Amino acid sequence: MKFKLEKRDFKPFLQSLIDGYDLYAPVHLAEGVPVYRKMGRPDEVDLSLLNPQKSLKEVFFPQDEVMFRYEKVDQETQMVSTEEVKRERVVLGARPCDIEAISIIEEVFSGREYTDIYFLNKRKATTIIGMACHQPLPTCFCSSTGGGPFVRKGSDLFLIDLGEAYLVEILTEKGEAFKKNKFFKKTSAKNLQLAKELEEKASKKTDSTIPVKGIDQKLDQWVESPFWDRVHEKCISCRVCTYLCPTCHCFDIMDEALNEKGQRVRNWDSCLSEFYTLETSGHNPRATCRERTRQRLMHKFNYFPKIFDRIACVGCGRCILYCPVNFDIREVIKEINAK
Amino acid sequence: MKNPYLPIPMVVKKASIETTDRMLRSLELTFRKKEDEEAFQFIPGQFCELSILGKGEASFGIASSPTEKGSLKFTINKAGVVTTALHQIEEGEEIGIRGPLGNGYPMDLFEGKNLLVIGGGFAFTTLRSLVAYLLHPPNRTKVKDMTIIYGARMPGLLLYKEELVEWGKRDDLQFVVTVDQGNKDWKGKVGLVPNVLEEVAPSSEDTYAVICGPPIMIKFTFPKLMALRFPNERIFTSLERRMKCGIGKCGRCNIGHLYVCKDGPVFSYARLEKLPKDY
Amino acid sequence: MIQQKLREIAKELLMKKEVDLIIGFGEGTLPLRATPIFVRDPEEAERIIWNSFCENNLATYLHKFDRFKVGLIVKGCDARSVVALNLEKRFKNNPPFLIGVPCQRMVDRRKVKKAVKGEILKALEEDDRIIVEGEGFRVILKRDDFLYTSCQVCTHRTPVQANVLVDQPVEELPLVESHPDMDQFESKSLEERWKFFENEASRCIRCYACREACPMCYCRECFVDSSRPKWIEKGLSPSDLTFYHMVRAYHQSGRCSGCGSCERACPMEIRLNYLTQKLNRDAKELFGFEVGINPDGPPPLSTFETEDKQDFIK
Amino acid sequence: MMEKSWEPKILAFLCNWCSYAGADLAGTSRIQYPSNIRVIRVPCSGRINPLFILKALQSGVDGVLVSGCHPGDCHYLSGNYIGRRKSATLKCFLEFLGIEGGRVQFSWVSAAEGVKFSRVVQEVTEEVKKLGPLKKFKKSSWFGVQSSEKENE
Repeated sequence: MKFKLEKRDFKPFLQSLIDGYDLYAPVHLAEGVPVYRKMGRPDEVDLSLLNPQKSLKEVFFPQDEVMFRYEKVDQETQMVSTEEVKRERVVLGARPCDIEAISIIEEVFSGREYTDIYFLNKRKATTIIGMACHQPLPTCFCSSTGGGPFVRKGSDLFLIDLGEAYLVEILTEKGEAFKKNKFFKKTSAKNLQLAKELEEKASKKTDSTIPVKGIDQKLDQWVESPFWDRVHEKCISCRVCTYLCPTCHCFDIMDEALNEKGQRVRNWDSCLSEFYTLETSGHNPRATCRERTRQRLMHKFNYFPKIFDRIACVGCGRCILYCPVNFDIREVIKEINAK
Repeated sequence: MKNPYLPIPMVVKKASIETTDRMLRSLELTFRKKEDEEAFQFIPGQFCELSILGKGEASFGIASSPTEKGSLKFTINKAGVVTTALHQIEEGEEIGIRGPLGNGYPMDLFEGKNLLVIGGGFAFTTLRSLVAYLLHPPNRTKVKDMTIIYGARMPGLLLYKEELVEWGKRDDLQFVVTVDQGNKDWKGKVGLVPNVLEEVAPSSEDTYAVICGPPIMIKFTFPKLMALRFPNERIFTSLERRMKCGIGKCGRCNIGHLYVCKDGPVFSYARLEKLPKDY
Repeated sequence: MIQQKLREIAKELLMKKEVDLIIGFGEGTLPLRATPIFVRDPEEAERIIWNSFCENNLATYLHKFDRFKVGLIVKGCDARSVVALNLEKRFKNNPPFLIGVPCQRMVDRRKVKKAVKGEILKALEEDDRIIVEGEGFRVILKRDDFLYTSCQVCTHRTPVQANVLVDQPVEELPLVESHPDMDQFESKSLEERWKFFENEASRCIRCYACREACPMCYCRECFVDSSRPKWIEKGLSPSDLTFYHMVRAYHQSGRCSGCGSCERACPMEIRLNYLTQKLNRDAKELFGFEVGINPDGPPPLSTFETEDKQDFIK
Repeated sequence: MMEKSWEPKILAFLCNWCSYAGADLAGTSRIQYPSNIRVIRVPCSGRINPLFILKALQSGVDGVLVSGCHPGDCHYLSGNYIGRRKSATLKCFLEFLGIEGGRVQFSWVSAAEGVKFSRVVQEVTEEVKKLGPLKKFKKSSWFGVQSSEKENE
């Protein structure tokens, strides 16, 4: 089912979303620093932005998330869990790569034995309005990892920017709920043709030559390779790549206490941090940057595929773009493939 | 859907210092709610996350046996923030607990076989659970010959001393306690675990070995087991790693594609052999 | 020219085995970027480059490679960091061999990106111009208009200390007299100043790139990682974010070379330089100390004069 | 907004050898001083890591006083001189960031100066009182707020 959403109707359309849902959309925190935020007003939303610095995972798996609050009264402790999602949510303007990444995180958090209810509740309560990516960056390689700038998978609705209007595609049952939105108008064959052209153009732009295929099996033989002795050299052990990565999902659980009250919080954590695996005894199974860099790459391209049969990288290019020292994961993949 | 991150309340029934250096303390916990007690079914080798609200959570192997109904026992080495708090907590106070987590010892494999248990230092906790479980009257017949070797650095550092005496008196198992360094009151064996193993030399035929202890002990005991012709598939150990969630989500305890919390903590050496040496 | 000389020197040092490895810059994988490289083989010295995008302070790698004899390619600011580290006795065993480059100042890639509409696919440097190209555009920019602010105020572009200089010292004059961010900031009211700081810090994602990029942040355990005592929570509450940035900056008191690496590393574009610039200015005004200029004597906060200012003490 | 009954909380780091004894003397001599201060005894004013001061402010105090021996009198010869440099830079830095310098105070009080100790505490309390409660980066004002729940405004 396809509709047209005029750009002049865009603000009122957003308002209609805000009225009915918690709306998450990209906004500028500062010039050149877009992120997803819960929107109070429609005028801040800007869909012309680049893919936000912090990925979509933040909406489902916030960087700091209260798991429960507690209060001690006499000898007993009362706990209030915060897993409940009170209002249905809509994410607007997410790119295909980020949406794909959510399904990767979902693999882990849905689990067979244990379910991460905090993530899953949010995922269930959220309708994703994806958006076609017209201008993939030179760092984008989603086409290499099985995605593409116009891939609809995971989106409930999908927007394509046609210039004067958006083409709206309704793709799932969840998306059906929106078909009566009064700002969705009938679309024309011309628009559909235009969308098709845009799709072809964009698809050519992303790099589909990164040899990701078969890398998981190749890496089986690489655990003790001297390759790891050199590849980590330039890494300064910051966490930019892991925090900005849409698929990285490691976290830490901490208690924050204030007198008799407190909360248990989970915060993003990173395998590149020395303290991530440091045991209280002082022993650290991943003691140097070499093992930690290996862990990051092996997890994405070998450990994760072993369990879930897909790599944990969607080719969004954030880790390349924002790395302080220009560590380029594409180069690493190529190097592995070449050997 | 159940929230796997929410601890259930338990109460400290009994707390006691185990060792003369006062670094190891055992806590016996009882369930606050009947339904929690009924839902809590475990096998030896599994662990729990204990939490002191405001301080955090840490993982500990269950030291009591499933046959000891009504309570759970943990032995805690004082090292970090949570363990220090667990050393300070008093009887009657509340503790949060999540579990049982992970996989226990493969009891089905052990069934009808001989069992060799080797423990060192305070890693003896889950082995105690295993031994106590098998020594529980109807369970003793589950395995054939039992040999237990337990070592500590000094006599004062041995855990569960009263029980050790009891076990020593039994004639349905071979039980050897050893210390690296004796003192004037120590009448038992003096010697390092690997050497004692060599001396005791249990047959590997139809026998499973379970070994838990400090890395240095494992390092030297392992070759002795090899010499006794124990195949890797029949040697089991329980690994320790820094853990947070305990359910295979938070990511830090992986060795290769396996998570110590979810896929372990009990592993056979045959399995460990195939993994990166990240431990 | 500089590039050629760097390669020659690197090659010679490696051939004579005077150093185990050279840390310098190689071709980046993105336009407007260079990337740190680690050269061990004399033949590989050909990979070393020099241009206006060599923005990292390579002195930060000296901690990671402290068991090696390192030949380090340094700009003025990087050399000052090495001097400051030396004052803190960081190089007892393996003092680095400094290959100094009189610095032409570095180009702020974000400023360039923001000045150009469309995605930059290629960037070239020609004399005093930066030429950027993308789909359907080619723009020529004046290099000096796009320098990092930390470079604009730099007065020691030629390394004060180096085992070898690859070129003649450059004329030492700042492009702008004082730090523009700081002046603008200081003219504001107390409340406005706090608001600005809090707003900048609010974008922080606790990736600690600012800390890791900085050669002076080498504590074995940073206060943010310490669990006993736990100084700070790990979340994103404004309280913790401001606390982190206050303490991180303050730890640089009398130690910061002003290289600007912290700000360059930040993926969220948080303004960080003005904080350490302020501390540097204070160190100069209060104790007459300039970081990285004087190769002997203790750092200013590890020493004292009986005549130090004390009118603020009751 | 501000409650009338509001009284500032002030944390005082007193050096073991002079200021703590000075406070003691004030006590034994029955010299009154405001009860707003909470004392932490430290070996030397040079021991004060500015992190302590910032942490105290974050944790909920409205002002911090660091007091040590007079110049030349330090039990460890130069601790107070070193402390003086740290104090000077910290005070400038806080002002620069936008936190009133009056919230962080320093004094020299010897073991014989019970009267001075009382005066210093009075002055500091008055000054902090004028500044009102510190809200800027107090942890408790943010406690229980989840960043992801905040709306973009």
